[in-house]
Amino acid sequence: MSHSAESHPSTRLYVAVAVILAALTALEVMVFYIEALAPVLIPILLVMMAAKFALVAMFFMHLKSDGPVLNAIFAWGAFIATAIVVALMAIYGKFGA
Amino acid sequence: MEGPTSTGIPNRKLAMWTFIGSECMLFGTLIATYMIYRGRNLVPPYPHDLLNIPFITVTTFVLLMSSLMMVLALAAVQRNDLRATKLWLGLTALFGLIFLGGQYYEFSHFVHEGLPLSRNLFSSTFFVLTGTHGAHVAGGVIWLSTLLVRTVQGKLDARHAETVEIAGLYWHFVDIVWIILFTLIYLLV
Amino acid sequence: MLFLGVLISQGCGGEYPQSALHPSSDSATILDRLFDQIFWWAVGVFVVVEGILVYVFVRFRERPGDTRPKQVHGHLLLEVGWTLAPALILVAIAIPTIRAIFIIDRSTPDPEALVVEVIGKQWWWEFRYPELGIVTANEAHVPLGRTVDLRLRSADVLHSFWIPRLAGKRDLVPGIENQLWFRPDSVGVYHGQCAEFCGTAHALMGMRLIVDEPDDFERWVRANAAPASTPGDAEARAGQGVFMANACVSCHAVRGTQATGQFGPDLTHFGSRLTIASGVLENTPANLARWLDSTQHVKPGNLMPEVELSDAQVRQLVAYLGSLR
Amino acid sequence: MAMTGGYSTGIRSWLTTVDHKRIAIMYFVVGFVFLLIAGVEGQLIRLQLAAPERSFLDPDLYNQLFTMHGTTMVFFAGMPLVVAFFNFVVPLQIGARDVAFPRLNAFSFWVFLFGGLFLYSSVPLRVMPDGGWFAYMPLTNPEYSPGPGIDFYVLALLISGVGSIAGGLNFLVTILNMRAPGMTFMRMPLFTWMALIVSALILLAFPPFTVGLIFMLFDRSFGTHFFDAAAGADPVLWQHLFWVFGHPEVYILILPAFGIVSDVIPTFSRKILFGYPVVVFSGVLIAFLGFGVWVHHMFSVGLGPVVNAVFGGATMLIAIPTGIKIFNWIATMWGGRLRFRTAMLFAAGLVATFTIGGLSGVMHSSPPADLQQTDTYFVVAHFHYVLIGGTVFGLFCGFYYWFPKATGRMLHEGLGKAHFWLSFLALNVTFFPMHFSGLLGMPRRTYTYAEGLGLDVFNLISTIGAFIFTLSFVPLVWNLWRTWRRGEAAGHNPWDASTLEWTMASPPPHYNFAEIPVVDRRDPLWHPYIEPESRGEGDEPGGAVPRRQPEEPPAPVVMPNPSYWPLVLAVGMLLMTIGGLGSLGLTLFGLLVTAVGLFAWAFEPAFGDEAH
Repeated sequence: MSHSAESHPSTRLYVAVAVILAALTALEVMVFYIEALAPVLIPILLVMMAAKFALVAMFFMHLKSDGPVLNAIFAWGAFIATAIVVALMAIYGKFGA
Repeated sequence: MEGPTSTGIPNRKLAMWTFIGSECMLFGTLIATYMIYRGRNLVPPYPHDLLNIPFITVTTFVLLMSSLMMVLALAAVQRNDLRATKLWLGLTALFGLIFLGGQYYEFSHFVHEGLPLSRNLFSSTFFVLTGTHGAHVAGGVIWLSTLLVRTVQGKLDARHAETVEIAGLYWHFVDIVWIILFTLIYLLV
Repeated sequence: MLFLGVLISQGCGGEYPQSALHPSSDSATILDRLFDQIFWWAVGVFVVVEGILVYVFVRFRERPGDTRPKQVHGHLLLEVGWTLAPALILVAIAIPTIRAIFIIDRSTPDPEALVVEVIGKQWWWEFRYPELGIVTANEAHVPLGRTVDLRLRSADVLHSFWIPRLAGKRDLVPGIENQLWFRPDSVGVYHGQCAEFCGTAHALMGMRLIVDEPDDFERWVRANAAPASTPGDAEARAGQGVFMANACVSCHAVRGTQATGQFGPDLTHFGSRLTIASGVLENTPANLARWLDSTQHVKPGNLMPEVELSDAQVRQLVAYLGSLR
Repeated sequence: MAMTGGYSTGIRSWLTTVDHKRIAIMYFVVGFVFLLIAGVEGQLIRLQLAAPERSFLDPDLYNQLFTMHGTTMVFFAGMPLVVAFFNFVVPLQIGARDVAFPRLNAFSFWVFLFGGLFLYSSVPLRVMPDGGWFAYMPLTNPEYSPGPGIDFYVLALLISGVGSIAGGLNFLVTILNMRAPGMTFMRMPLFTWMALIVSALILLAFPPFTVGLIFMLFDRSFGTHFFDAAAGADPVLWQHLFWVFGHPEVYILILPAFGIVSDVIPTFSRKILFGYPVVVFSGVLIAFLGFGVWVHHMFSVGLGPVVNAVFGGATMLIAIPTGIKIFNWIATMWGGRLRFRTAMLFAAGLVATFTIGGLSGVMHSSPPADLQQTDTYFVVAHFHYVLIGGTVFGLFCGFYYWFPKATGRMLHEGLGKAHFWLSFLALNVTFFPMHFSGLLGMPRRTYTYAEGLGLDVFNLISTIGAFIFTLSFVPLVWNLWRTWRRGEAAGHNPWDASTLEWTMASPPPHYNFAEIPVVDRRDPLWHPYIEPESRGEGDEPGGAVPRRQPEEPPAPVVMPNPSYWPLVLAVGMLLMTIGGLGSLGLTLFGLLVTAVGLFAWAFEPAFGDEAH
């Protein structure tokens, strides 16, 4: 492991993102085991999941700096996929009742 | 090779992103099926009998960290630091292998506990969903290994950073999918 | 073609016993009225669009000496116009549509409805009246003026219950109980058919729904709730013997005898039915003999095994089954 | 490969070709053959139904025929013909030398071809699939379909689906990335626009279908329970997965036809497209909404009033952008100088007949009304109006339009017009009566119908129409033969069209453009007409070729190398597919071949040396 790599600004950013990712994962598991949070478990976990998703996409996959075309392609794919998952789950009565 | 492109994005990189957009639908459908069939098992074992969350947390962590290794490999090859490139590429592939090992252990444990593929709805949806993800990880490991070999052979350097970047995009996407699966399958039981 | 359409909608329903355009129940009437509304909107749009098209084709065809026409990039007001016009027509269609959905697609509005269970099987229909203790096949009787509440299930693959003059389709899905209701408004024999592809004999999975005057229905209920009568004449008695001694009993039930098979249609009152093999043949002795002789020829693919029978045995069986009234 | 302007010939050059124009020709020929085969299947179906209670076909054979007819028409005739046009036209329209990934393009073709051949190998083996092109579970599970027939369906569609996704990826990247300098999105020809949209549709629609097929494969081969009600699953999930794909698939087939007529109508009206941005965005909107309407194929399933109302409403919305397109085509023709050459006849025929299919579509967007229409001949009428009056007419329109460009020869106009009028007549005679037979109570997928239902005369008329259809291919084939013998030369731009493909020789040289053109407007070849004040030195009406800036030297021509590896890779996948019928050894061997092909492909140089 070279020293120049450690001091490189982007390297520091990547490590910081990875630390946040690891912390979020630990937090997710902690939340899972805390009985008191059971009623709000689902929203908390989904928010943390989305945060991790966004961190990887924006920083590791450079979407933040890579321009609108790639963002659009990924966003459309992810959006339509999510919409269909949600629609199917709704049809099968997976939300509420 | 290829000239300037209309969007300024190299063809192969655009293709990888396009492929990733399409993969969203593939995993989306698998996830939808898993979610719809959750709780509809008629015969045991049930998910909460088997899912080992501490264990999966460890392999999840390994896969997350492999993503860090991957960006570090890209950063290294971009500044033509081939020694670091080899190190980070190798570690990424190794972490991927560890994750696969964990999955192999988990699968064989499930089968041993009486949950083969065709046992019930949980087994069918679980194995196909996580198995598809695992196959993607395995493909990634093979891809990264060829990049590593080519770096060792001296055939891959800063001029081929785009190749590493594209492999990295794939790898991170596979990681993102796992972020979702980890939450949906293991934590939202 | 409009002429043809008018011709059909004014023709007598008797010529089209399976027509969606000749409703004979409240439910089918709702669908038909809705269809009529949409149909006339569509005719209007058709006439306007095709009229303009023909005009354009004639008026603007190239003539000798024509120069290049004026180039037009677009016209905002026109675009807005032909976006709004269809949108308004769609709203006009959507309002009655949604009203009809929430009438048709719910479970029956009538707690006094006659409940009939329908079980789709490859390739026939079983009808059960849980409140009346009746089990029959391929033909159901219902009284005039009372809402019928169908509970639809499948024993094997997907089927779809469709008696066009009484109600729209509803699928029979394994693992799910679907509902369908209608209140018939005239006495008659209504033809229906499976509408979801279900394998080899899908085309021959027909049924009849018979709407009776309430008195006739009561008579039918009394007759059909009773166990099978013992045959009077000798040939029919011999036929009963043939029936009980052969594989028939392993699939068919005749209540009141030792025949209790469940796989095939209940035959307790077979003789009173109008058709054989779910609507394929009229129920006459000759047709019944033909059916017993070569079921696979009459209804290819059907699941009734060919049983070796002598001509005399067939005659006896025909007499027996005919006596089950 | 040296830049000679000519092609190398011989079988080998075709097996290894990566040239988009040659791949287009192969797609077209194979797709056309499948169209004829599926047409014969349709004709046989109509023969059986000519009169009530005929026994020309036995029920099992009939079920196999309508399954093969539908599956072939959609996947092995419609899609390859669409892709043939993508291949030939798109690179020429955007000013590119080839597609973004020429070898991937060849691979797409070979796996499609192998998928089709694999499906049809079930014919001599007498095990054709018989579950319909929709293959609803549980009829297609091993309990109710024990033979290998359904496996042929599943595996053939899996392998050809790989080719479709690869093709979608290729064309999306090609159109986004390979446009000539100055060709902005809002300067792209409409056909290219629709190709872009359709590529995105393919990429997003095929994965759910692939997943469904894999579930089905697992249920059939490994005893899983994805669609088994007895295990707590819901067989209706298959319908969801199928139609999440199946409805966008309809737009995959129709939007390219819309694109073709959006290029052809302006050409033969001598007027630029009316409302270009509106036509583009209505196409985008149709595609987008296409993902939110799949349940309208399932209104009779019993999903409840709310679901049916939502999806019925979404379906109605699609009528709006579709109507907008039709009105803009009419406005384009309005005030024009309509030249009714064969291509224009097909375009006009599309506008006229697609309108009918669109209107019957609105009728069953209303869920209660649909309960009387779904699964009847009314729906059969609807989608044949859409798919023949729309897709097939659009494809024939494109065929007559670009044939001179592809071959350098003009087709005979009289025979072309005979072809159009016969197929226009056939379409209406065959399918219009089906509206009536459907509403009068004739369900789909029935090999016979009873006397006395009042269906006889409508069915007889439909069968007569089918014969006219068969007849309509006579002038087409005659025309091809005649043109092959003595067709007159086409020249660069026989129709006086406005887009880049008409700037080059017919047929185009294998490198397409000796110099990549610079584009500075929509309809570049027409700009002297559109804005006379902008006419420059040397601009001839109809011959305005975009020029390179004189101070720049011409860029070198670099062409992709021919390669065997796409074929090898496809063969590997074919072996895996055949192995999927029950031979693990063959599957593994196929995997090995695939891996070898993949590695050899990755390490083979994709492009040749520079040539001038």
